[in-house]
Amino acid sequence: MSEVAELVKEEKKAEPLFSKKNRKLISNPLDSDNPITVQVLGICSALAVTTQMVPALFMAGSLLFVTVFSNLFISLMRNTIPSRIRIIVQLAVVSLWVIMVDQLLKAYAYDVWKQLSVFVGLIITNCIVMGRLEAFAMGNKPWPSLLDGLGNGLGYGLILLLVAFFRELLGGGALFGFKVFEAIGIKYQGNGLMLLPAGACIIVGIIIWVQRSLNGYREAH
Amino acid sequence: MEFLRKSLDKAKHNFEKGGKLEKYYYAFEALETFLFAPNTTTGKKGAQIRDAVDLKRLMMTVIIAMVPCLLFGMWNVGHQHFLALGQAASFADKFWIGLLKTVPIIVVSYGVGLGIEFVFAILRKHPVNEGYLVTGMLIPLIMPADIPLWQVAVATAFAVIIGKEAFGGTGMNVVNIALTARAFLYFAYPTDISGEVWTYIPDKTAVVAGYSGATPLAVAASAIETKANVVSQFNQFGATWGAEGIYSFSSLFLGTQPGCIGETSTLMCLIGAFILVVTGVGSWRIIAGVFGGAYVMGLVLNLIPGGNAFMQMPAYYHLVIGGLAFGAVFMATDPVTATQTETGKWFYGILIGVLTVLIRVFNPAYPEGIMLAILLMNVFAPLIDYFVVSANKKRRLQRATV
Amino acid sequence: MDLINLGIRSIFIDNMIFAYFLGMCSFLAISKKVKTAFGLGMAVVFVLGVTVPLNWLIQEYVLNPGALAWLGADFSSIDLGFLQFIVFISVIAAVVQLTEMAIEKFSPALYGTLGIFLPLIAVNCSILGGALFMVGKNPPFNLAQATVYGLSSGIGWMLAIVALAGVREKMKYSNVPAPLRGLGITFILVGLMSLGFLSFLGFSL
Amino acid sequence: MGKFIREKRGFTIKLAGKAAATIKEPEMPETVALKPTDFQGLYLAKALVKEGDAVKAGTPLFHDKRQEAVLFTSPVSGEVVEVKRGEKRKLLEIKVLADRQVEYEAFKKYSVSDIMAMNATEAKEQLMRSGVWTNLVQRPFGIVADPAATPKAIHISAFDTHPLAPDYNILFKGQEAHFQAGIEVLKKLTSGAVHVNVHNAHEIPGTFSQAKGVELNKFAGTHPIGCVGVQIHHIDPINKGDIVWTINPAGVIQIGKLFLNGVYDATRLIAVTGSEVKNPQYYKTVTGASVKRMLENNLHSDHVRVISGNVLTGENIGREGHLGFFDHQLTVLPEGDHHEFLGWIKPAGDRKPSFSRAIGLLNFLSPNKEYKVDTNTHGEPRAFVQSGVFEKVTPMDILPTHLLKSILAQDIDEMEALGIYEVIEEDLALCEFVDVSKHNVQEIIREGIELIRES
Repeated sequence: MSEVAELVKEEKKAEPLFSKKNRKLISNPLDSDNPITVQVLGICSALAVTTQMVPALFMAGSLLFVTVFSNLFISLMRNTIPSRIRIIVQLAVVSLWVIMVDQLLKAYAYDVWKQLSVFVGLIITNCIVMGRLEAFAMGNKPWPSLLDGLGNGLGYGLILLLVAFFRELLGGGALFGFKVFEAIGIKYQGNGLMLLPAGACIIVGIIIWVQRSLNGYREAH
Repeated sequence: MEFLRKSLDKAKHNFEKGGKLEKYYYAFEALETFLFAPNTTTGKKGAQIRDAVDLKRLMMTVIIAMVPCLLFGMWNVGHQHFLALGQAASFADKFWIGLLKTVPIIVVSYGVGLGIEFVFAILRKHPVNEGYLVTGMLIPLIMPADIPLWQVAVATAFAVIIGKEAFGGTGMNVVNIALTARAFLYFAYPTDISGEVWTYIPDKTAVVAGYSGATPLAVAASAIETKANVVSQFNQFGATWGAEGIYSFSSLFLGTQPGCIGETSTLMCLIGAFILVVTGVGSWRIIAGVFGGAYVMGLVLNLIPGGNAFMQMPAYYHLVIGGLAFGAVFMATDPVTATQTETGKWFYGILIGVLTVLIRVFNPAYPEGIMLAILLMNVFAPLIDYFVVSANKKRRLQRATV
Repeated sequence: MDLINLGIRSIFIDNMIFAYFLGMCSFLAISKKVKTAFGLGMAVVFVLGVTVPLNWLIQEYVLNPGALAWLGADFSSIDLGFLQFIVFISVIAAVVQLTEMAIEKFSPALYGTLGIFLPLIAVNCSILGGALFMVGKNPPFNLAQATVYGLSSGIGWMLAIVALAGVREKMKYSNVPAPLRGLGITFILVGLMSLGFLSFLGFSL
Repeated sequence: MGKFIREKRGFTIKLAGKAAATIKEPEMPETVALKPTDFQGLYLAKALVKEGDAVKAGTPLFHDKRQEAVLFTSPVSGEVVEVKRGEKRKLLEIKVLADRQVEYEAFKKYSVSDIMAMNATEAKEQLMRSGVWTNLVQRPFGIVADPAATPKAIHISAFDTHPLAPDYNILFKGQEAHFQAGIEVLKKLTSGAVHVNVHNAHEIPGTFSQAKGVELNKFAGTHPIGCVGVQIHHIDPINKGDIVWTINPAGVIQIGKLFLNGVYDATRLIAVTGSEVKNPQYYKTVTGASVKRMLENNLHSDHVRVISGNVLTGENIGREGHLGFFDHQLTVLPEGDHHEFLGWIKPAGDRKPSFSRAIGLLNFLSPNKEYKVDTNTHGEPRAFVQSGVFEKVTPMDILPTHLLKSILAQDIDEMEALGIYEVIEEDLALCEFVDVSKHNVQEIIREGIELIRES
């Protein structure tokens, strides 16, 4: 461990903590390299838990927690993991953190935990986590890995909340359970489609449409 | 005519390349080709003459085939209205009420849909396609008479943008656009498009005593609970409020039942089917497949021992209640979303028929099965084609090795 | 009859994709051609069919509160429930690994069509999801039910991906707006497809 | 014994202006042209003469740089007056001012027994040197036959179902000897059979019915059953790797004349047809002749389109143009460059021919009417909408829409699997006619073929 600490220290000297490169690690996943809308990872939960803002927020937080710490841990261990069994090791590390989140939620936010049902558990197989471990943490130092985890977690959370925002607002006329339209005196008829799986897919599709129209990203045909 | 032509010719250069309104070329083109068939001639090499038919004429044929349904639907809207109020009314009165309720929906549907078409045509620089001519008429025909107009507008916008333009416009969509609009309403605002919403009753307290707006499908579905014979339920329906016999087989066939504006009359749909089949515009394989599939599935359900009352309903009733006929004739035959191989059309049609009956009987949540059945088969149509095309390829390959 | 009912429900009504969005990553990524989609689908059917009953056994005899009672009275108070995730995922990873090796050794032909997909499957959330949903069922499944559930969930997943691949092959020729190409239009497509599948929602057999 | 094949799919377009059964023998046309563009699959046509050269019938005018042995020769004797080039100096046309009396290059003359004794190499040599070889078309792709190949069969379509097609009884009357000699030569070139395909309901010209040593196949049905590609599909389809040659009866007769008379004799009968022609009838002329004299004082109006060939596959050549190499028909139609008010919905009654019976199109009620048709496209290009009509006019086990889409997507494997080897433009020309979306189907097919050839 001390060796690793040394490394971290050295790196600190070499470049500032929030160098341009490191800041990019956080900002890229928010837009141009977004895990959901660009890398097509971790979509399952983006669709399933976004009928309302509250569970989406918790889900985003849980994933953020898991990516950050899994990335950090795998990065610390990266030189000692035999490559043949690395998937198993990664899964084990991720599972540990997921179990921790799961138990925490169960203890302190039982209602939300119930609502999220299996989807907390499914963070284990969320491709964002695994994907970042494989693509980044296995080959980078702990600090950038942590930042990378943070960035991707935030990028994921951003989309999750955006989807949940539209679904809850259009579907139920509310945000975080607060009846927005009623509050400003408009009688709003909730759009049931938004609460259905189909609505989630279509909203993600439209978000991609808008995002890519703005940032010019195109998929090779 | 001369004047019109001249003014078009005069305006044209503005819209052509380099003109100041170049951006709007396709809007202009749409208008111009609507007024005048273009003066383009065939190329230097290849076919020197072309068939007199074009997409617009094809679409018009479909619209004309829908006219009987539309006219009958207008009358029926009024007919059901006065029936619910227990009032006698003349033919003209009924038709007038229907006209008042139907025309605004048609206007909204065409207005919103064509508006979006033009915007996309200008933005994406492709010609305005004629496909919407048909869709714009289909949408009103599958709406309840009393649907809020803003919902028609939202549903149309959703269907055209998400269902069609996102896929690249006419000819590219995967699911039927009119059905997308209806499905949108069905899932977004279920209370306005299911249950007893089919009859236009401005004042709910004014209905005649004992009135029920239940559709035949609802009656049949409720028979599952009550275990009553469906046919006798049909025959008794309306007796308490002086409208006996409205669900007899013959009036169901004629279409004097509550339902979407255009889809109640099997007879009118058959007239439409006749036009489509004779003109060769609609696939008779699909139409026959849907009717056949539904009938056979009805028979199969009849045969299951201990089946519930709905399952025991004579199979031919399935063909006249709900929107089966309308769906079979006008929705399933949509050439873009149906299977594109002739063999595939049989599978496609029959599966729609079978699924419709299954959904009706086993899915109390959605008594109107035809719409969802077609939507589902739209999704599977490319797969059916895939297998038919693969078979064609395989024949060629086998031939080579022999 | 009960099992057939469960099977049909799991294929059409509780469809892994259209009802729960599980396994979306590979669903979206590997659905460009019907042939490959079919291969992946078969792999999912197989792995779900094996791991769900396997995990059922583990849940029943290891993880449930008091499940270890068969080891002796001393163990009857142990609740290993919190280990569920890690145990399930290990089982899945192991099964996938073993299957891959077995197929490679005994049936190279099958390996050609199926093998390449197997490594992908360990991280396919429909597999873990299938196991987790199986545990959450009320009333609890028996072994036969768990097997049927696993297999038919897989079949439902396969049906969905093959249908999507069919549509995407057809869409090769369409002129989708550039920003929507690829992922965007696929999302919208899946949304519309799931509307079609909604017709099964509420089916009572 | 030949086969008998009946097909229901297809569509006959009946046009006004059928050629009367009279033959006019005008004097020699002023100019005669040979156009490299009439031949598919040439890599680079290189002129072998220059303006001012004197040529005889059978003198080489150009050849392909990749296949220099196959010569394209002058149909008549005279003086080369123009070597027309297009973009990048691409050779378009070589024009010869014809002598009144044709002088022929001398080729070796054979007796019937000589022909029987001759070997394939010798036959090929004479064919290629004389320019008669270019009558042989190779499938797949519809290109000039490769002399190095041995086709698995040679097919001759002995009837024409195109609109206003000439009557083969008039075209090939009394040519038994030449035709038979041609067949004997062809038989040396293939490892398989020589198929002569006739129509069941037509009167079969003696030239074909008396031919010996051939497979005589009978067909029943409507256009495009006369297209040799469709016939091959039913008799002995082309698979990947197969090579089949086709040749029209005029070509066979030319071969016969070459060997029996020792000359390249390019004279042929053509039918001058179409609603704008005052006296539609047959003309005796030569391959590639200028059409100017045939149309002088022979047209109803000035605003016409002159088509070498038929209305489905022909080429607009203008009133002073020259016939295409393979064409035995000239069609003149009114031009259609006019707007029509609400033309897309105006009932057309039975004034316009249409395969469709869509609203306002009633021509299916008068099946025997002969139409006067102009060249208007009746609509504008739109996205493909699959309405199933392509399949109804394609009497083959081929899915035209899928094939076309695979070409548009440039998916070569898919094109192969869907049967691109079996078709050329003319086989799917009816699809172009009936297409409601007004695509140039034949152009797309050629694009696909070129794509395959390049790959």
